[in-house]
Amino acid sequence: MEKDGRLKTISAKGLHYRQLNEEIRKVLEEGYQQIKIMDVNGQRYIGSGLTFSDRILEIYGTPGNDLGAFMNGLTIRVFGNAQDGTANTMNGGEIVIYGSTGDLVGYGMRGGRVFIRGSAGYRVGIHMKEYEDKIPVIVIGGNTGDFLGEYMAGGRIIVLNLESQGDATGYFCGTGMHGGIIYIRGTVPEHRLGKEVKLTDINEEDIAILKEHLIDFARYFGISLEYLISEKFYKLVPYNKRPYGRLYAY
Amino acid sequence: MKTLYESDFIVIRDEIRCIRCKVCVRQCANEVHQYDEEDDRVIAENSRCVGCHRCVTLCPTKAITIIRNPLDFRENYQWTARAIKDIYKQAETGGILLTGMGNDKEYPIYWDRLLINASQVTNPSIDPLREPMELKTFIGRKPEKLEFDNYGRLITEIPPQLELEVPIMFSAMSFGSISINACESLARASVEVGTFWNTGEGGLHKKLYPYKERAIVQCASGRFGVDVEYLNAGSAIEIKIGQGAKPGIGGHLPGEKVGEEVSQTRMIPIGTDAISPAPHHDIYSIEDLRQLIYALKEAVNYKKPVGVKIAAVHNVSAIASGIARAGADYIAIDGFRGGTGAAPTRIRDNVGIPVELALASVDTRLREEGLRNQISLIVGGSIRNSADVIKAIALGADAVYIATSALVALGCHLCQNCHTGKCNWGIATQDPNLVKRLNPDIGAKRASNLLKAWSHEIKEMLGGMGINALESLRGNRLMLRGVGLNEKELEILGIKHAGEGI
Amino acid sequence: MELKTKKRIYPKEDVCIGCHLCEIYCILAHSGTRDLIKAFKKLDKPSPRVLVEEKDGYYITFALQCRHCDDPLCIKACITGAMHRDENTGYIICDEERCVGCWSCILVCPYGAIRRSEDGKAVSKCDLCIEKGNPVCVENCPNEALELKELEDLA
Amino acid sequence: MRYVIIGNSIASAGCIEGIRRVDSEGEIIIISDEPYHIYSRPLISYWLSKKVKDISYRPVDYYEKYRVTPILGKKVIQVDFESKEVILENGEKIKYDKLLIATGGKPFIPNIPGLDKKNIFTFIRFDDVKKINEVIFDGAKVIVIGAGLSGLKAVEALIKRNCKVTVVELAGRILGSILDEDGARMVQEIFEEKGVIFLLENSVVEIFGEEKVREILLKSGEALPADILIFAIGVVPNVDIFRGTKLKINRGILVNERMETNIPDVYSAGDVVEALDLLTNEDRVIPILPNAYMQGEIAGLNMAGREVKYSGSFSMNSIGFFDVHIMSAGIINPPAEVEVIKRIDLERKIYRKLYIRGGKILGFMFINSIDRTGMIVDLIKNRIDVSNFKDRLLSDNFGFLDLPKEFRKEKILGV
Amino acid sequence: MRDINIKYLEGEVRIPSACGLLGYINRKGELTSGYHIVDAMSVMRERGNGLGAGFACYGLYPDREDYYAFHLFFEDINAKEETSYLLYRYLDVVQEEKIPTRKVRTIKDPPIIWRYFVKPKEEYLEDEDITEEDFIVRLVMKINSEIKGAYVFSSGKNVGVFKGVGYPEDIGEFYRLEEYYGYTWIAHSRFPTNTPGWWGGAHPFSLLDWTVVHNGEISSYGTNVRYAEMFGYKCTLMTDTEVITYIIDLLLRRHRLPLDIAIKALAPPLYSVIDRLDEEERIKMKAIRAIYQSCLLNGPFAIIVGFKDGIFALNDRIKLRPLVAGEKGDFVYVASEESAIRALSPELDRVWMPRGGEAVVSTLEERGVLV
Repeated sequence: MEKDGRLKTISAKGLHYRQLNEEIRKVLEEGYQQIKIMDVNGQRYIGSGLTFSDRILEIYGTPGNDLGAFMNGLTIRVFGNAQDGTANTMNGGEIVIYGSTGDLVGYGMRGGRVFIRGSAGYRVGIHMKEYEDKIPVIVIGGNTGDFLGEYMAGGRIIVLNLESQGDATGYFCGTGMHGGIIYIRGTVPEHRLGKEVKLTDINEEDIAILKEHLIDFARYFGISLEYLISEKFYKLVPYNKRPYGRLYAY
Repeated sequence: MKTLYESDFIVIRDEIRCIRCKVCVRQCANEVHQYDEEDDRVIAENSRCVGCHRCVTLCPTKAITIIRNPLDFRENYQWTARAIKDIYKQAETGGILLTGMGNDKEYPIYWDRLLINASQVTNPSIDPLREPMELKTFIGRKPEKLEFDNYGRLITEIPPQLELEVPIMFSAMSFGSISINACESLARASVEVGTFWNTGEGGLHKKLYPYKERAIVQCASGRFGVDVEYLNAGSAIEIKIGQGAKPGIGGHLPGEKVGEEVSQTRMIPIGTDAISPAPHHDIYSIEDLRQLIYALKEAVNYKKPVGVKIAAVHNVSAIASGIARAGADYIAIDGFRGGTGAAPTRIRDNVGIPVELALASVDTRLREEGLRNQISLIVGGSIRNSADVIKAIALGADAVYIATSALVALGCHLCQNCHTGKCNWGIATQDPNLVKRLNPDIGAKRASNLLKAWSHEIKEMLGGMGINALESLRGNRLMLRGVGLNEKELEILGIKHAGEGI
Repeated sequence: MELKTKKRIYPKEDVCIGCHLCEIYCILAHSGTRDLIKAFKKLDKPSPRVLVEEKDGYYITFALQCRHCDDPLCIKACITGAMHRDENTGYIICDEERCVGCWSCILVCPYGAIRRSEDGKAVSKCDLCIEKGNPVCVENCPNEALELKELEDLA
Repeated sequence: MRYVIIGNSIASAGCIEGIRRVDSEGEIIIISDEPYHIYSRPLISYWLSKKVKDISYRPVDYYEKYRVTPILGKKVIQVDFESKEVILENGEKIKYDKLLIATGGKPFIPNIPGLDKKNIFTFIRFDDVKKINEVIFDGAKVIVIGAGLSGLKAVEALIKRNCKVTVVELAGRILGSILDEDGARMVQEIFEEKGVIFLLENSVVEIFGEEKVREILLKSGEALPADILIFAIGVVPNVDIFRGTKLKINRGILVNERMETNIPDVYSAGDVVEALDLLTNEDRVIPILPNAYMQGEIAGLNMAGREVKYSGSFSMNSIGFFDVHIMSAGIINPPAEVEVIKRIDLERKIYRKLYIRGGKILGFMFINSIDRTGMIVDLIKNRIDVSNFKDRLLSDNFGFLDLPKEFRKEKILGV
Repeated sequence: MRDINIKYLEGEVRIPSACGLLGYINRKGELTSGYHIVDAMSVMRERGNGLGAGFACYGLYPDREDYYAFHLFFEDINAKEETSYLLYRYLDVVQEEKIPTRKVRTIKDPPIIWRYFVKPKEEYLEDEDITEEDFIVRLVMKINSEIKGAYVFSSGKNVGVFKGVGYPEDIGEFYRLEEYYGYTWIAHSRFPTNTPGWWGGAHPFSLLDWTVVHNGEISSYGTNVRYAEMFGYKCTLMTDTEVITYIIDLLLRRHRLPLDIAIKALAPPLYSVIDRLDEEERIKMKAIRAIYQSCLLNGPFAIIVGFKDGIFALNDRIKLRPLVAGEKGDFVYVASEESAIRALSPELDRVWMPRGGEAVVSTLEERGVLV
């Protein structure tokens, strides 16, 4: 279909999520490049399971839970806040949230990126993992709640703690973590860390990684990159890949 | 530290029969047998023997016998040898005791307290060899009723169903916990017999894609190998909440078992632990479960049934009712005798309830709430033979899941050492030297033979009951009678005692 | 008169478990006794005509016996005529009475499937158990890693 | 169709069997000046040592079964290529449609004074050993001239017949065609342990005696008493009757890939022809038994109408003396730039040596470590790059698992 | 309902039995006397043992055709009073009377047999948003399961069931059936395996205008019952006939399935047959089997079902019980034995043996065909 580059606007008003998502799927299959969804309020699973790597969904309003769950390639922009479960088990694509999100961002996420201008809730990045060229990334402009990166096995989480309202993360940060890296702009007190992680300085390689993603963060949200990297970053990495290796008597 | 743990088994070799062919030496992954060149003898290190019988089976002259170590502790009803030895082990390692397979303690096996009816005179038995006998079973959500238009055409949209030719499926065993050849054996048997196998939470190995039409793909808390392609590959999706062998405990595939193939399938780097904790951290409530059920349905555009597997626990009927209301297409209930690749021994032996009671109470509860027809019910965890299957279906199951039985068909000797990864039968291992011991051609044949044999037996028993379609047994508890059960047990099971008429 | 073998054994290396039972049963089959224990207690027990390929530290093994080639170099290289193709079966058989042990066949066999007998007097090679019917290595492989294939009759 | 074969040895058998694969009707006539049923020349030493009684190459009913008319004990004196006739010494003329010349090799005997004495033999034909057998006795002093393959096989047989044997060899080492110096020394020691005396870099210059041989004079000036003298210096193509005809001959008869000579319908095979050496890429006489058979078979197939090409070969030998066994193939005396890998175990008398160039094996010699050598020969033949596993080539148990997986699978599954 | 002299009662135990069935309809709606069917049943005397027989007649109450005719057995007067209280409370009762009987030597200890012509009180229907039929069903279930000694055995409009313990000819004489006229008659003779029989347990079994006679013992009973119970039916009798009636009521009245589909649910084609159907039919049949799996009547049975518009007769899928059909003019007959049909109509236009699972359906012409 010759609809490349064309924009379609849908109103979500009064639609059940199943109707809305069916409509989104249909419009994408028709070949529209960009879909503007107005009046979104609580509809779940937007973008769930979709593979349309060069398309953009723009959401106005408050999308419901599991935004972009199992998503495989699509760009979603949320002009507002998102709820819980954003990017659940996401495999590819990008979600940009101009507001904040609820709990459980990027659960079991294996690929793609999530940018959040504001803060994120509890249990962000649990079970994040990486495989071969798939390295998922979550960048959070504000701070996060407890259990950040629990059981994290791969990927990158960057917490910027802009407009600092206190510590960048909650308690039990990185418990059970056995892979991946959490970057924190500024630092976080030891007592907030899980016993499987350590706080260390960053190196050149880390700076390269940070820059790669912060350039986009800066561009999306109109913040200067210089400002973002003006403060020192620390990183959290696991002590070892096998946190529970010696727990059992064979 | 000097161990106080004396060996569990003793290897007895008949020196006259032993021809020093060294088959046992080559076959024992635990390195029990060693050839002594100097004396031209094969000797055994008993402490390493797990009693798997690989050497016994392959010894061409049948020169080997394995016996339980007759060494007794002083007789003590409370302090059994097992209790004492467990303490030695923990005192020596400081670790959690791990074991493989399901609960082996002396809890009542309700299957064995149930007896099946047969017709005599007043209605005829059916001869299944010559007359039609239907075992076809549909797993999936059913509308409460059908609607037709004026031309007799079906209007009601039927949700996706799994169509089983036999009411027995292979339950979840991940590639990682079992070998690729074991997976392939079961997958191929499923294709051959017309039933389904379950990927477990380990992802779908590319070698198994040819059998994906007969696969149920599992999604557990670790989300290993889960992406859209995977979800769309199988014929159904199963959310794993719990497992009968270790309710409330997650899965943990140690890094040493994550080799290249497991790594690709689970989509995690080689050598990293694959940890699936008990909770999905996106499910803390029944409404969260509903959220995941519908997230999965959305991800596959409502084309596959989404089921939920739970362990049989005390409040199972209420949980099942919740799952039915949360929109699941089927509920799989796993009893506490269900197997596992590795479970903390104490959990395995003490947590959960027998699936017979769980099944009966779930079926009853769902009927009381008028939900039973809408959702399918699968039970697993302890099904050993076709009579167990018949009893499960009469108690109300739509189909059963088998795993331990399937592995036994493949050669498992229940040595309960799956967690060591040194399965001499090529089943619960990733060591390529051991994996190849299970020839998938043979495995597929053995597994399909088992299902075919059970099907024949089920047909015989159905015939005896005067039933020629399995659905007429489903929930037909009048076909069961209890023996040696107390009133409460009979009440929960919803059956009469043997000797009571109809 | 174009003769070819009608059967050939193919190994499946993916499922060969390296137990060497093929060799053990081969020894039995050519030992003149029906009892394994007796066969192995004999001082002049025959050497196996099947060979398990294995290598330290490597997980693949497979058993190999004479391929009974369509164009057998061993027959061409045999200096006595002992190595010949059986007219009925097309199998390549060595007449051990006539073999003088020059090992020319070993020199030319691209499969290394011909061995010297234990006593070093004559060649020991797979005869597909021509006198027994089916090859015992195939029948006794516990993992079906050897497959006897009937080949198209090209005669 | 009438096929005529001159010669009654390995190449001829190959030819007969080749023809019969295609043509079961045509008439086959085989002509030989030897009066014997087809026999195997390498077996004569075994006959002499009494290891075998029968040296037949094929069963007694062979001619009958293959419907071959043998004309034995009659010498061919001429072939008329124009009229397509073979002329026997008794004047008989035999027409042919297709002819195979498989006249083999004849012993080379240097021109030395005293050759007319009795008890001087060559070591090629059955008649040679029959005659030797008549004259040897326990303790007989036998001089064998030539420490090549047939000479040493003669020595082995003679030792087994309780003779005292001295070997005279022009070269500085024995078995120069198949072994290097280290290997040769190792084998020589084995003979010496049996009492054999080797006189290397030496030769016979004159033979003395009345009726029979009594003594020989060596180039070194030494004189040796001798009851029997055996020349085993080597063979040359037996082409005497074709010299001067239009049949093209170099050292041996020249043939194309189909083993056809320059004359239509005339083929040649065996020790009498020059054919392609795969390793040097030149035509030369490679007088080894497997070649004779294969060339005969190729000739036979082509004579009967099937188009088959000879792919060439290279020198290879398997030979044993007492309990020591030697195998070698390809180039034994290579130019300097080749890579050499070797393993010597003097105690167990094991020797394994290979020459490699450009990743490919050029030649090898193995002593007492010979199992599965055919696989190495096959690597040479198929020009397989062995760079990745060359160390394993030295192992006694080199096997298929040392080979690249693809090659292995193709080899085993794709026969 | 309970008789203390009887140890094994329907409702407490399941009683397997064998039977003789007979039914016919006049498609023009012409009424015939009960005399004929009573007479014809005697031909199949061997199929019963005198422990149960019964009849259903459609069209017998033309003057009260808008009212539900409740036939009840009362064990004693208390039961009657308790029931009457309930009936008068929920229903408008336009008439009540003892069902006329005559004394028959072989009929012993009959219960009190009474009939009421009733309609649900409008106020209850409005209050509860319930259909008239469901209201009646609920009330019947309530009486039968809760009132000791009372049993409603007929509850349809312009239909009446007459049954009891005895041979059919005795029951016919007892109820004076020759005095009733109907366009459809159904009869049953019973051979229960225990003694003695019980009046309520005799066939036909009836709910609303469904009347069912049944020969057989369905092995799927346990499954069928637990299914019916999910929809509020109370299987108090533990007889096959009872649950068959409820399932028919459920499928046809409540789920509004077309008659042919409902029949497929009761006796669906085998999968080997389904697999050869065209795709649309195959999907439909599989859906019927999947969704109504618990309605499959499995095991031997032959049933005749009466309803206000006609009758249908059905065999199990592999025909383990006898069933024969005949036709003469406007009459269509079904029976366990041809002889019973011949007794009604010696010269038939056509006689045939329906195949297993294939229903014989016959409906009143003026009402049109339901199928």
